[in-house]
Amino acid sequence: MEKRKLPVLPVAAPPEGSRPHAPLGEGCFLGEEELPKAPALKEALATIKNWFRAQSLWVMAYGTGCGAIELRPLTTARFDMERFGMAMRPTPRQSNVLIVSGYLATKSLKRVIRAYEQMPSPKWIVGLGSCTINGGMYWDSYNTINRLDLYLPVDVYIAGCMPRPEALIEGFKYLMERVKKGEANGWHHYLENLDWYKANQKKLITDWNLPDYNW
Amino acid sequence: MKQIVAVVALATLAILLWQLAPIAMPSGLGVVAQHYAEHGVQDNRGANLVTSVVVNYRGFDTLGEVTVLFLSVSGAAFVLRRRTGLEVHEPRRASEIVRTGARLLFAPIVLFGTYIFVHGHLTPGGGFQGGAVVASGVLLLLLANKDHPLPHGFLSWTESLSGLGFVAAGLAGLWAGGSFLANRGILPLGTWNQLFSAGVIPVIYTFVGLKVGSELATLLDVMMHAADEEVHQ
Amino acid sequence: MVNPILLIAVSLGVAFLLPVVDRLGRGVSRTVHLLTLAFGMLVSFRWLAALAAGAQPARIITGGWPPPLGINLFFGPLEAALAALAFTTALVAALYLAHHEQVPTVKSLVIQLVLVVGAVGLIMTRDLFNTFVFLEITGIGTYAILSFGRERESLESGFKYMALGSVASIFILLGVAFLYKLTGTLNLDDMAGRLPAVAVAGVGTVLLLLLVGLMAELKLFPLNGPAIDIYDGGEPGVMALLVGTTVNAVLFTFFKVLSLYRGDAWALAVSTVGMVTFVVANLLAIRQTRVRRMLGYSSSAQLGLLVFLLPFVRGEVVLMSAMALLLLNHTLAKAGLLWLAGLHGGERLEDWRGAFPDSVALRVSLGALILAMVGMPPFPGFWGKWQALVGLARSDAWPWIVPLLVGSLLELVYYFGWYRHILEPAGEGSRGAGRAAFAEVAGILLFAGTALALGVRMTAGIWGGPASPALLLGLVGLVLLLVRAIPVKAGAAVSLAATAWILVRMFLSGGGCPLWNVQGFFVVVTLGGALVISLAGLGLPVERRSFWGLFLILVGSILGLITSPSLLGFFVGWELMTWSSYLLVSQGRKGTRPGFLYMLFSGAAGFLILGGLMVAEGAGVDAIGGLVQLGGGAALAAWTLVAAGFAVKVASLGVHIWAPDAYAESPDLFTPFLSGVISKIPIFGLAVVAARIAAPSLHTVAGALEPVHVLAWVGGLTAFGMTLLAVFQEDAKRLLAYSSVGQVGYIVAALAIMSPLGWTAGLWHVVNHLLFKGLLFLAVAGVVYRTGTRRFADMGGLITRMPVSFVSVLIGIIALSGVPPLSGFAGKWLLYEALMERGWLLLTAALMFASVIAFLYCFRLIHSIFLGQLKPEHRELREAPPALLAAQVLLMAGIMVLSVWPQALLDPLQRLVGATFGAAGLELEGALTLTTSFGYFNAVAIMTLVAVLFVVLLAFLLFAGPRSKKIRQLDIVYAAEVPPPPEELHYAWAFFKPYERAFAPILRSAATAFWKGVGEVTGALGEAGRRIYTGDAQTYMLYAMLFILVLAGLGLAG
Amino acid sequence: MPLLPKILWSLVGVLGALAYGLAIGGIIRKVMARIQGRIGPPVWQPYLDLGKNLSLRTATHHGVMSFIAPIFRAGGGIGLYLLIPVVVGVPALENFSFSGDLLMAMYFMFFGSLGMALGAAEAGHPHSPIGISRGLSQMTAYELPFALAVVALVAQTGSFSIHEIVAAQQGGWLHWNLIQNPLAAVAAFLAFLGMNMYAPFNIVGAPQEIPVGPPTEFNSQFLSLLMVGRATFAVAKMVLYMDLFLGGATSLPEAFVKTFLIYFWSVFVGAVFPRFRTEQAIRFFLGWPTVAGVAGVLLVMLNR
Amino acid sequence: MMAGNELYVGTAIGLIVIGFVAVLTRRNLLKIVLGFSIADTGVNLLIVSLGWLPGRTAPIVDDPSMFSDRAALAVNAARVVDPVPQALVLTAIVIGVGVTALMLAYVIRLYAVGGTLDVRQFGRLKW
Repeated sequence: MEKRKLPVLPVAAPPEGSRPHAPLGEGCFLGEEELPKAPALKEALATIKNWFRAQSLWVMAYGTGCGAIELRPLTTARFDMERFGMAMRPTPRQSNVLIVSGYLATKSLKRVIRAYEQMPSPKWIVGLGSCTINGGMYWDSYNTINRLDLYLPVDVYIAGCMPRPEALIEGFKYLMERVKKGEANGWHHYLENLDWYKANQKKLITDWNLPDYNW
Repeated sequence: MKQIVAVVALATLAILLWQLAPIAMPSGLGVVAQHYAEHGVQDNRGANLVTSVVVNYRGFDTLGEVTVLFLSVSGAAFVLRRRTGLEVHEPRRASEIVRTGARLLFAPIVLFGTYIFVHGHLTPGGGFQGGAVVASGVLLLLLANKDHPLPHGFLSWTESLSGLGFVAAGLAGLWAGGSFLANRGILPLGTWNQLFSAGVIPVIYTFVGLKVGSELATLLDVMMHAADEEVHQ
Repeated sequence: MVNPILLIAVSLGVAFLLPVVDRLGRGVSRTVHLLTLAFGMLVSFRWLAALAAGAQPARIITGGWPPPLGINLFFGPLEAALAALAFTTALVAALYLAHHEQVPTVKSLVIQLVLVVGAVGLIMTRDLFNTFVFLEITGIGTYAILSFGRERESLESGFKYMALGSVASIFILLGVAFLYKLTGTLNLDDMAGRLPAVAVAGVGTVLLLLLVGLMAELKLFPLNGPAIDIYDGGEPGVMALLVGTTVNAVLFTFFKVLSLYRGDAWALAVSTVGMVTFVVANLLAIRQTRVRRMLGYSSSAQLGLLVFLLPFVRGEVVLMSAMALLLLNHTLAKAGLLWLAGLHGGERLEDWRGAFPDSVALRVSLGALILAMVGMPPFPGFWGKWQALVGLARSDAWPWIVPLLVGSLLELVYYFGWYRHILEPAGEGSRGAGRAAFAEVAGILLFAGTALALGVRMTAGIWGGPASPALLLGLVGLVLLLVRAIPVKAGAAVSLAATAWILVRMFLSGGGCPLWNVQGFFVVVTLGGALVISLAGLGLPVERRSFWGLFLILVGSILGLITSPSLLGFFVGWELMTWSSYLLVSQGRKGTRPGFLYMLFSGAAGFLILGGLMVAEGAGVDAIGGLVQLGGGAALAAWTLVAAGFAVKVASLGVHIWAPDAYAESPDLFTPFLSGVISKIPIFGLAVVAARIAAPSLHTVAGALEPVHVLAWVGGLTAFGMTLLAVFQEDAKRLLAYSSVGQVGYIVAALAIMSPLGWTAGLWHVVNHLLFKGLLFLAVAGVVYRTGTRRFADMGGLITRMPVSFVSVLIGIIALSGVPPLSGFAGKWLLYEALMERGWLLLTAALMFASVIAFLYCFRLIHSIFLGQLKPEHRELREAPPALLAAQVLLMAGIMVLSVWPQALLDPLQRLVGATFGAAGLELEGALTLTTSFGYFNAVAIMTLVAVLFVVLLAFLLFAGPRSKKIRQLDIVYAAEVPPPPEELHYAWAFFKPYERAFAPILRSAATAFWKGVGEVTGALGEAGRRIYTGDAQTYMLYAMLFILVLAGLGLAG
Repeated sequence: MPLLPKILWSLVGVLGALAYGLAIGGIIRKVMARIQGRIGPPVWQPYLDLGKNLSLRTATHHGVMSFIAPIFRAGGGIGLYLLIPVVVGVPALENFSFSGDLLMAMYFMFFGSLGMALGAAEAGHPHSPIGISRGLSQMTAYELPFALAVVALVAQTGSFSIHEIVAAQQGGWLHWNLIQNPLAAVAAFLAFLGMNMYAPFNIVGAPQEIPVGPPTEFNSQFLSLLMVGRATFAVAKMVLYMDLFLGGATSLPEAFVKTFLIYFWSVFVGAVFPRFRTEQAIRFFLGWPTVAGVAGVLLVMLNR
Repeated sequence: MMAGNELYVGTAIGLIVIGFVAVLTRRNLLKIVLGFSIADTGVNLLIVSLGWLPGRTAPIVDDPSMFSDRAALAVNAARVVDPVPQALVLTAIVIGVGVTALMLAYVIRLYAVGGTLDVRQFGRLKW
């Protein structure tokens, strides 16, 4: 199979003056604040770790939109994502990949944020379908978001409406590669610009009722 | 239903009791009675064997008997100590003749009663019978006039002292004769068939007579005035 | 010495004088009255003392003529005692009645005095007609004094009483007259001599007339209607007077007259009527709601019991003493209770809720008198009943024991049904003594005190004098109970000091380790348990002031039970333990109903055991050591009864329904003791009493079915059933309660193996269960104390607030579940090895199954309380009081020692078991590995293995992977949703619902339904039965007629 | 055998058991995938998962008991393994079986479950206690036939010692308890299905209802340790069954073969059955397996 | 022909039963009291008749000659009826009077509190 580069939108630039998020709220644990430093041993270790991470991507079994229908075939005999070491996990605590499958209602956004924040780092978001990129066919809907990366850091977008499972596998393979290289650092970006993300999220979610302990 | 059961049961009881008739048939004197009959006169110098039995041989019974009477009179007075709830029916006032007659008859009746209990050891009769006769005099008075003044203090003293006298006589027997109510060793037994004979028997019978008389009189008084408002003590 | 005739003469003289004396003033006449009674009391007591010292009885003649010419009197020990009792009662009653007269009159004094004279005369006279006269005196005195109280009721009941009395006197008079005719004499002894020679048809009818007359005077069933009515309608103080004077005198008269009745038929008739009265009156009383009427039924029953015994008395000295004690007991207790009833004034049972909150002395007296009434030790009634039973057991009359015990059980039902209300905490509407004058309560205190003092003396005689620790503890407890000034915490300190002192003294005194024999072992268990409870008591407050006093009495009674070598001593301790623990259970907030059930089943257990002991007594065995001599059917019967009793007391499956509530509702401080120690006492009984019977002979007796095997299955099924039920409880203490019963089931099964290894397992589990269940109950007590709830659903997440308690529970459940490496495993291991050795394979599997089910509730206990979600209202909760924690630490230390070094306990157990069986069954190989014929186990190695694994894996967790971080309580995965509040999130209600569904077919509580049915049927019988007392005077008299006809029809006439 | 070498050998044994256990897990996934017509993950996937979980950058826990749970779970598995002689007669592979007999092993099985239950419950996630409730319920249920089978075997052999039980089965496959007491074996092997918690008895994890059940809140090294525990526990159970019913092993290859067969019994059943509900599972174990167990015990009793 | 005192005994039993019938079936309290009195009388009659001996006289020694010596007394003894039942009956009568008096007192008060003489109205205390 020929490898194709999938178009990837750049992540939204953080606003001016934003800084790595200072001490997070006591109850919330989003991840470590620093990436490994240069020393060779740690580098080697990081390589090994990334290798492990890439080979065992556990996907959060959470479908937000119609795109979730395309996730199902991945577990079937025809596509079988398990051969890549991927598996569905029902709990964010044990998942590494969050797939935002298609349109995302503002109502769902809250849940997605919460699920994302409960995942252990490193964690990756795959935006599935055009809806996550620009709103897709719901671009002018009053209650769906248009750009996912305003609210959560997306590592890989898979375009299409809907992308077929083959495309998904392609996207995952791409993600694996990036993970192996240590390039997929969306989670880190999220931490560093937490204030900005939070501001964006709160702008959209007017009935912000997530309790304090969330952060 | 209950009544039928009761009658049937009582009929059966009658049959049961009738079975005892053969026992009741005359069969001569028992051992104790034989002794009384043979030795009674000698033992007590009393002509009336029944009196000997009542006052001496079975004197303790008699003390109990007096006590029963005393108790029932006290008891009646006690039960009747409350006077609420009864309507007073003022009886028709008896005629002058009746009242006067009653007053006139009272003394002979008491006298007769006294005779009976004083001669209890000689003739039929005794303390109880005499006392009852005395009380019937009182009854006559009260029937004639419900509010006839009775000497309550006198009755009470008589009642108490005669009872005490009985007990004292018994104790005298204990002291002098060796056993309670013993007849010997206190007063001389005297001669048979005389008034002052038979030791303390006439004394005791006199006490009994007085006591019974006053008790019954009190009883009549108490019952007569069960509905009165004033409180007797 | 004063001539006893003066008792009558002087009193009578004074009675005649009183109306005159009264003219000097009521005070004077009262004084004279009291002085006379005091004189009589003094004289009779002096006579009693002299007679007891060996003086000759007085034979008094009257009129100067010897019998049969004159009336003679007799004044022996019995007469003196009865006279003393009569005068004492009358004296105290006079003091009491003086305060309750509505229309004061001197007649009341006169009647009271004559009543005593009549009673004393009745007691002393030996002449039949004189007896009749005195009967009439007491009768008329009774009728008169009955009008004392509220007018309408007293008159109604008094009239009925009088009507029946008149019928009775007609019968008696007829009988007396015919008897005179037949024998020619009226002297009782003379007549008794002559009567056999009279061979005339109709003698039987004559005797029957007299007998029925006397029975009607005594008011035996079915003629007891009026007697019960007068309790209801009469003034209680008057009834007390009657109980002490007339009733006793008439009973004694009956006794004297019975000398005329020769032949078994009469004896059978009298005994039957008496026993029927006892059982029926007790049965009919159980649905009674009015206190005084209930006391009436009780009196009737007691009288029936005494009448029942009368025909036997002539044969057995021990029965004479039994009679005397029972009569004394009944007089003291019933009179005292009646005075209390009068003082209190509560008509219905509910009115007695928290009675006498203002007077410790009266409350204690009330309790003591009720206990005396139902024949609990140490009160004289107990000794009386015991002796009566022994007397019966040793004669041919042993079948009578069954109805006697049944009746006694019924008696327990209604008395404790009443006591239950009294034990309720005082609240609105609780009536106190108010401003009762001392004269009013003097009698109550005197009678209760007398009963208590006599009881303590007798107990001391059984338990080896006042210096024995058992009695000492009991007396200290009594002092704590009575002295209001002692603060509650001081009680705990006293208890702590006393138990510690005895424990230390035991270990320091010579003769080796006390654990080396069964008695010593259980004493150490008891005292250890008491010590821990006392320590915890320094921290955990108790609600009732009387807690520590009762607790010490309880501990003392257990010590007495254990150390006593005789069957009697054992049973004394047993019953003492029963009631003192009952009172403690009832102290819980809602403890009175469960306490009632507890008492009923304990009472039934007690009577079963009593029955068993009586089988032994019947065979002439009165020491525990002698039980081995029993053989044949006696051994089987004794063993079955005793074992059944113990099985009831450990709440075996089927009779377990009392246990959960009793455990759950008893005071939190007491529950550990109930579970840890008291439930072990039946085990002691099995090990010491039952095993002695079982050991030599059972196999030969029972053939194929070994009775112990049955017992083992009972234990096993209990373990299984209770464990299963524990799983579904929603209340922490109830869960532990079921668990506790189940665990004792294991012990029963272990002991029933009757092998050295089985006993080692059982006794090991005794200690272990004490440790872990004490720990669990104490920890839960702390939690309940802090949170104020026992419901699982209301707790949760307390691990952060009460970490020490959490550790306690953790250690406790691991030890309970038998998971290595803690001490529970050693117990399970020993048990299974023993069972396999014995070859009871299916039982082994069943117990294994049961022990696994235990995990369910263990987990539920710790999860629902300590894990899961913390409730907002518990955020500020504090850890349990330090003293409570100290007690827990002590127990934890015990568990750890046993876990690491089981030999510490197994060593003494080896000696103990070895001494019993002559073999050990367990090898302590190389002092490290325990070996049996089936397997081996090395506690040290296991402990080391677990410890090493723990350290290594913890290190792995800490150092491999990233540094972990604790997250907030509600920050959980909740389908990406905001979780609901902790109340909804905490999964604790109906925790094992699927399990419940799976087991539904066998969970339907047949036991509860069955016992409820038994209760209802009994109640319905009582309810229906008492309809025969229509309240109609004529019906009552009709009964008398029918009664005589029935007896005649039964062949007594002729 | 001296203690120190024994400890070293045991260490090797534990690591070996871990490797074997993980590999078996991988094989099962592969097999299941093949049955479903998929390619499936590589056989070494469990190793990768373990490595991945140790490579995460964050780890969260809910308190002390979150540590206790994995420790008990892994400790239970490793401990159980250490208490069972793998190859009887080879001291190096007899582990610490001198410190306790079959009873010890039976009760040590609960060690892990109980610890797991405790730790999982602390997180406060409702799925954890629900899963535990189901797991414990099922555990008690399969324990009955298992206990009956054990009792039968022990009575037959006359000892609780696993060594003795193995020794009694030597001399050819006809001496295996599988043949000697088939009824007990039936009971035990049916119980084994529950023990392994594959379908139809996978009610604890029950993905559709209570996603993963008890370990919902566990991640990173905590989850790793749970995986270690599961792997070693599985091996220990297989070895135990081998010792009890298949005559133990005289060499490691024999042990591999026998344990593999034992394990695949439950895998094959699991591959073709849907899941029971909790009460159905319980009733199942209290039904025919129990009857078989009782019959097995009665058989022994009759033979004596 | 009657050999003894069947008449007395029969009458006595009759009186007793009549008394009892009144006691058991009449509702009026006064009649019940009356019934007791009748029964008492029957009993007393029975007692006296028990002491009766055909052809003998009252036990009173009224002949001086009788007292002269012991032998005469023995003769006298054969002449009198049994004195004991007479003594007993005396006591029994008095006791009967006492009981009757008390009963009447009760009836007075019962009437006062209940306003009726019907015995069935005084059965409130039962069961």
